[in-house]
Amino acid sequence: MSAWVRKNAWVLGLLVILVLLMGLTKAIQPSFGAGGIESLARAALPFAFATAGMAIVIIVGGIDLSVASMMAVCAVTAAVLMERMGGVPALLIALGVGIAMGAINGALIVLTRVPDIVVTLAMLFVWEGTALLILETPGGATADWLREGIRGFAFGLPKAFLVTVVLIALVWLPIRRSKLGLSIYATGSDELAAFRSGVATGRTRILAYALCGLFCAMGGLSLAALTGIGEPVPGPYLLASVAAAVLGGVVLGGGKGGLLGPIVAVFILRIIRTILTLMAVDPNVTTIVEGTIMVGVVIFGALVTTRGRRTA
Amino acid sequence: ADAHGGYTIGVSNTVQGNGWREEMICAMRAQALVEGDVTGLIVAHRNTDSAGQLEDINNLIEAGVDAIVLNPSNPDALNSALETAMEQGIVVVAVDAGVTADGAYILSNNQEEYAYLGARWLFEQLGGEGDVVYMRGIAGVSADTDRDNGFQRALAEYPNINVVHEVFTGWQQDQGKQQMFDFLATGIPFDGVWTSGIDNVIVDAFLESGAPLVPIVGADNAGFVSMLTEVDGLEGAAVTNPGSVGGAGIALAVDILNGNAPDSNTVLVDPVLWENTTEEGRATIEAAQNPNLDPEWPVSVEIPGWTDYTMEQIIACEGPGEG
Amino acid sequence: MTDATDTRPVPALTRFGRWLADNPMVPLIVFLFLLIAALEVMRPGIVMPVRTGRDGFISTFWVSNLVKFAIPLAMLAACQVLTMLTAGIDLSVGIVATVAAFVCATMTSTIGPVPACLVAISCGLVVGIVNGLGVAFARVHPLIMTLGTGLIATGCLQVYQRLVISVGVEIPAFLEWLGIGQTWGMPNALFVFVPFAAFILWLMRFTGFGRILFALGSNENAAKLSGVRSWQVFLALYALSGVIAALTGLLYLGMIRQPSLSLANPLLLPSVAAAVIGGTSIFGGRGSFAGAIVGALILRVLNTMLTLLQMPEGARIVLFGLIILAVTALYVRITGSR
Amino acid sequence: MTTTPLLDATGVAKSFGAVRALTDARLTVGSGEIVALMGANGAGKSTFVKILTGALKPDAGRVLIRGQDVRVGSPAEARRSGLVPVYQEPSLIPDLDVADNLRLGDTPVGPFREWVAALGIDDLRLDRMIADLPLATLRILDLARALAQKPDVLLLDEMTAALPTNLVDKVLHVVREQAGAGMGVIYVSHRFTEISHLCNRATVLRDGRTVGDLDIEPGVEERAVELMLGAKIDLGRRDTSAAAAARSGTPRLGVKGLAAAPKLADVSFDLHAGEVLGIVALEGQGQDELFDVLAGFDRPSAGTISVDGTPVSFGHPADAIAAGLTFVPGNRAEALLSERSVRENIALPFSARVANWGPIRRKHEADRVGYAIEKLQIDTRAQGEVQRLSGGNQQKVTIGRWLATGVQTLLLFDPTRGIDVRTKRQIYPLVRELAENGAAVLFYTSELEEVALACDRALVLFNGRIVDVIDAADADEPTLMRAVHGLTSAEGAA
Ligand SMILES: Nc1ncnc2c1ncn2[C@@H]1O[C@H](COP(=O)(O)OP(=O)(O)OP(=O)(O)O)[C@@H](O)[C@H]1O
Ligand SMILES: Nc1ncnc2c1ncn2[C@@H]1O[C@H](COP(=O)(O)OP(=O)(O)OP(=O)(O)O)[C@@H](O)[C@H]1O
Ligand SMILES: [Mg+2]
Ligand SMILES: [Mg+2]
Repeated sequence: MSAWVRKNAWVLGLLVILVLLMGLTKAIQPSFGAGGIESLARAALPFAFATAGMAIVIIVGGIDLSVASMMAVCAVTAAVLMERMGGVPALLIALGVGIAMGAINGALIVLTRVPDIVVTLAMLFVWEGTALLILETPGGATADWLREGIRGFAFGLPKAFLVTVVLIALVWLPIRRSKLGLSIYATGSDELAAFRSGVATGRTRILAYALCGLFCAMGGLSLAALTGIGEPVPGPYLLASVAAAVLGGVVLGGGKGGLLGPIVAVFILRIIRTILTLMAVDPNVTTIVEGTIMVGVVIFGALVTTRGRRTA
Repeated sequence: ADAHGGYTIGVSNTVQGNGWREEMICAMRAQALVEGDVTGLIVAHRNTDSAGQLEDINNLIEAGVDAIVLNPSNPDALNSALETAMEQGIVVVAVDAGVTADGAYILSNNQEEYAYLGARWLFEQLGGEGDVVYMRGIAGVSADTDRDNGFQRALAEYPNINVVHEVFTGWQQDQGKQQMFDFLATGIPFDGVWTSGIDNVIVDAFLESGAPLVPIVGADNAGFVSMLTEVDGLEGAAVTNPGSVGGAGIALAVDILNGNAPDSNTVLVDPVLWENTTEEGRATIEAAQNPNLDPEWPVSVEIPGWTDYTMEQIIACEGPGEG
Repeated sequence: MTDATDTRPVPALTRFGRWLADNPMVPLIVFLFLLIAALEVMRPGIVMPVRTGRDGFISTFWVSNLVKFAIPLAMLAACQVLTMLTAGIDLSVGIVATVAAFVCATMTSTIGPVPACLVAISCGLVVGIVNGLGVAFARVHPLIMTLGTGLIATGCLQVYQRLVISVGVEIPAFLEWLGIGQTWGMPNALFVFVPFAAFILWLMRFTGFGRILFALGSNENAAKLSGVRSWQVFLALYALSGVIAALTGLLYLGMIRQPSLSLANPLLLPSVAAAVIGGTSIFGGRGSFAGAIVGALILRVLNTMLTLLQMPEGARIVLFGLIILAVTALYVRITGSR
Repeated sequence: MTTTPLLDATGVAKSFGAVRALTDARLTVGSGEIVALMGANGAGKSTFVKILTGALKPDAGRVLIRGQDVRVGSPAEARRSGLVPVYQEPSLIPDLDVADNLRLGDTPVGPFREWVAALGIDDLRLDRMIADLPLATLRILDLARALAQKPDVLLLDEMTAALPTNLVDKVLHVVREQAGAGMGVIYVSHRFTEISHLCNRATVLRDGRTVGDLDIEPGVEERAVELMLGAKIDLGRRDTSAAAAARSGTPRLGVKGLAAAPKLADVSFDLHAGEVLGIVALEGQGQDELFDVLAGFDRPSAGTISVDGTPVSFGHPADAIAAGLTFVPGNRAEALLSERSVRENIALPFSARVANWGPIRRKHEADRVGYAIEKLQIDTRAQGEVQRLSGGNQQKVTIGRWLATGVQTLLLFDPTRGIDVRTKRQIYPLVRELAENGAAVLFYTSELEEVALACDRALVLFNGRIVDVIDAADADEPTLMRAVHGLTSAEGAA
């Protein structure tokens, strides 16, 4: 039990912070309740998916700077297709497009041997341009059921929250426990040792990026579902997803962390914005607060882990 | 509605760090200050997309505001949140651009007209024929699309006008300037320039490169307007696109809250064109100038009939309960 | 017992490959000229105006324009090259440059041009020192650290700008002279850039500090073993990077003459790209500022090309990304390193 | 033996850039056979093992598995063909726990547990993170994982180097048992005792070439050494009487009660100017910790260090350098900037202090670097990047760095690891010369014969303590060998 607690201390700490922040919100705004949580869950939706994708590529030892652009591509793809065909095939195509884009990123990294950060920086432009080519101006439409699917409650929980958790769990849990998941961690942790343990590290890398693409597709679809249209301009998801992944305990460099921590971190970051809005804090100060939290938490994490290592 | 006789108004805006939007926010603050019955103003002001604006609007709803004044990132994308707001009796006013949600009030700068007015003046100035450079905003953004519609409408009316270069400045000063230098470097002649608000750096590019000036259409940004009077040989026109429409939005929201809703849900603030080729136009420009203003700020800091704050108040940029 | 060096004869092609690998600037410069040639083919007369009757065999206007806008990019790329030498990166440079420009433009009228510039530079210094402290002591990844300080600086800038709305903007005359003036057909910015570039090249090659940057990036443990205290280096490095970014902001202010709140932000990603195209390794230990300068020129030519190309905006952006990828992939292939 | 061998490799070659690690390596192993793969450091043993198990691609050569020509493209394929290695370096994933590491390699857990127990570790929990486990345990886990996969041929690369004696015995026992049951074993080791107890046959590599196959029989050591070294090289003898006289007065380096928990406990010795003090020990007896503390990488948990009689305390290697203690680590990859030039590598300490961040004094630098290069006869034909130098020359660069700055106290940790005999012959006199010119040298070596060649006396470390001090004149290999196994004190008591 205590070993389990120690292993998951970071995530547990985050959960405690989240609960405290919820309490704080309630204290500031006594009327904050189910409706507030529901809209919080909806706001977190695209961030959660972007962060899940980012976390996976960071775990495999890379980084993907093109997540926001891939989300835009998937959002416009879905919006354009849903105007013309059934929602389900359009949705499947959008997911396929996401996987394909991620796989292309991964394959380019493995084949060209250019560092991840550089490849995905270039691909950031490529996918951004692609989104504009697909849809020049915001438009298209999203299927009603998609829009309704993330609004309101089911089983007493916000649907958006269920969608986030269920989809990420559905994709990640089976993978995490599988050989592929282990290979992802192994490659990120020590690529040479992984290779010697029989892991096909190149293929693992490509699959990890493809998974990131899949989550970006979900993120793009949730953007389309939220807004009802497709917007070709990438939103502010890149930096937010790196920040949330790192806050969530995923270590830049690879091999460490999971998806639960980053998802909790996404909710924390969202609720902080809610709190700052409720407190009518000057929006410019909000930016400063967000930056400070990002740096502060990482510094704190670094201090805690080095201390832990010393005593261990 | 507030029982204690004071309203809290929420503001949502999705572009930060652009002079026009900063003026809009300051106008909102100043107007809220002078409206006696506004006691609180919550500003959600950051760079984000439609999904982020949805989040901000929902947060404002949670904060229990009486009205929301927003500059929408997209006319169609925000309906879910706006409808929720209106269901709860919150007054919704969209400024600068429209929204399609039923029941929302729109106090919008007419972007299509903005582009049309300026383009028509330019084409007219060229005698109905010639080559123009068309410098747009950000690809894929609603306001840019609206303006493109207006521009194309004008273009259709002047079949002998030919667009030799079309480019997106990203509403970035440095990009616009570099692009103009690139056009000048090609040596391919053109007769006029239409810009989507990145304007004085374009004039600068001509002056710095020593290229002969051509007619230039821009917005009523302080820097460009002063150039219209100061730069010798510059023929140009500024189309008003007042950021102070934000202040007007606050005034409208308060009116509605006080039961004085206008008859129509939509009020279009039509742009005005100030050109420096006639005596009359010059006089208007001279009157509008304000050398102390941030050059990115539109000089039309007030909208007569709508806003009540003073110049000092908008520059102080403080809302109720601040400062 | 493997000191047996390979003595088989080497085929000519392999030899050429090795020569290229030892002189990686050569393919880069060749690529730059290919791009320029492509531009000339696309828009005849832009580079060589013999036919259009403009000045000179090579258009000084075009060249000076190319050089002028490449300068701020190259200066910010210097920040990336220097930090990447130690396997870092500085994502706060765009915002720092913007802050410096804005602060200088709004303070000149009240406290005079020189103090205003000094205040602007000290803003860069402060951000740099904070970055350095985070990287050196808390061991925060530079990516996160500089991202965070960038956000904080943005917020501070926004707060500050509300205080100075009515102050008016004044750009120091010497910055304007540097930014838009010309001497012998070349931009005056070169008066800053040439000494700057010489300084950076000198710093990297001929000073102890430069040595240590390379050393820290190629093997931090070896540097430690030799008595290098890395925190001192990180602190100095990021402070220097902040100062360079602030200087760039001042120069850019003189060039654009419009201190917007996002003035230099669009230069951030291109500055990383310029450094990478120029052969600087993101993993540290390898980098060249000369390469970054060529990288900046390549990006500028590419921008001009895409601006002049009549095609949908989306296609322009796609092409931009693909060319960056192609150049770096080629580079990695030629030098056989990453 | 008339049956087809399990594994038969011929003509294997492999180059890393200009370094030819293997030129013509050959090896066979049959069922139930334990073949020792021997060779000097850098002969190519590990490279050979990696090629046989798919971790490296050979440039040339043929590998027959049970007579079938098989391309082993990856470690996974090798495993499917029945070849399972334990590499010289631990190959478990640090950020996964034991159970996940097993699943990654499709290792059955039940047999793994049994093997772990059989190898002498009773209390292993499968949810422990690899990063938290000590090196010796990792080696055992590596072996247990390999055994659990029921290999046809087991390849062990210096498996026992990092193990305490009790575990070594278990390992040898298990390996012998498995061979008895028909497994083929390739056993890489530098330890003759192990080889003569365990192996049937020895294949000797020299300069990447298989130079002989020997049956293990009494007296085979001589022959093996001859094969490993090529021509018999006379390493020379030395007169140690002069140095002994210098050992008086204030020591250059005084160490009292030094401890670094948990590996090093209560070490005291004096090192005088003009003296070369050897340290000998098996792997993992605390020598790494001793050098780390003296070099300023770690703080001691107890004890004092004094330099020229003044107590010192180091928070960073820079402090140690300031006190004149300079360190050459055993792993040259730790010490070298592999992509930088020889000159930069040697001159690195010149620029380390903030005061020296300014312009490089090129003349001074060229003089000092030139001196070091000449003194060590570093082959500078490929000086543009240190990684293009041969291993021996790389090693010389790490020493040259401190030669250029001027040496007071030199901490050499196994300086001849991975370098050839010719270079070794240059290094011993150099170390002597340094001492004669007033330097003090602490010299850890894993090769026992070096004590007699380079040192004045040797301290024997066992289990983190000094168990014996042996004068160079008495330091023949059997004496040292007994001492490092902790046998001297027992004998002395007896
Ligand atoms: N600080 C340094 N950083 C990198 N390389 C260096 C440095 N100093 C010298 N070199 C390289 O080492 C080699 C030998 O340089 P050395 O100083 O011995 O020649 P030199 O004749 O003094 O040089 P120069 O003619 O440039 O003054 C040259 O290839 C030089 O480029
Ligand atoms: N990846 C590599 N790149 C360059 N050279 C290498 C590489 N791996 C090994 N070498 C070189 O190949 C030679 C043979 O190395 P190998 O590790 O096979 O020796 P070994 O016989 O196992 O020595 P030891 O007894 O020290 O383990 C050495 O000179 C080594 O420096
Ligand atoms: Mg070796
Ligand atoms: Mg080996």
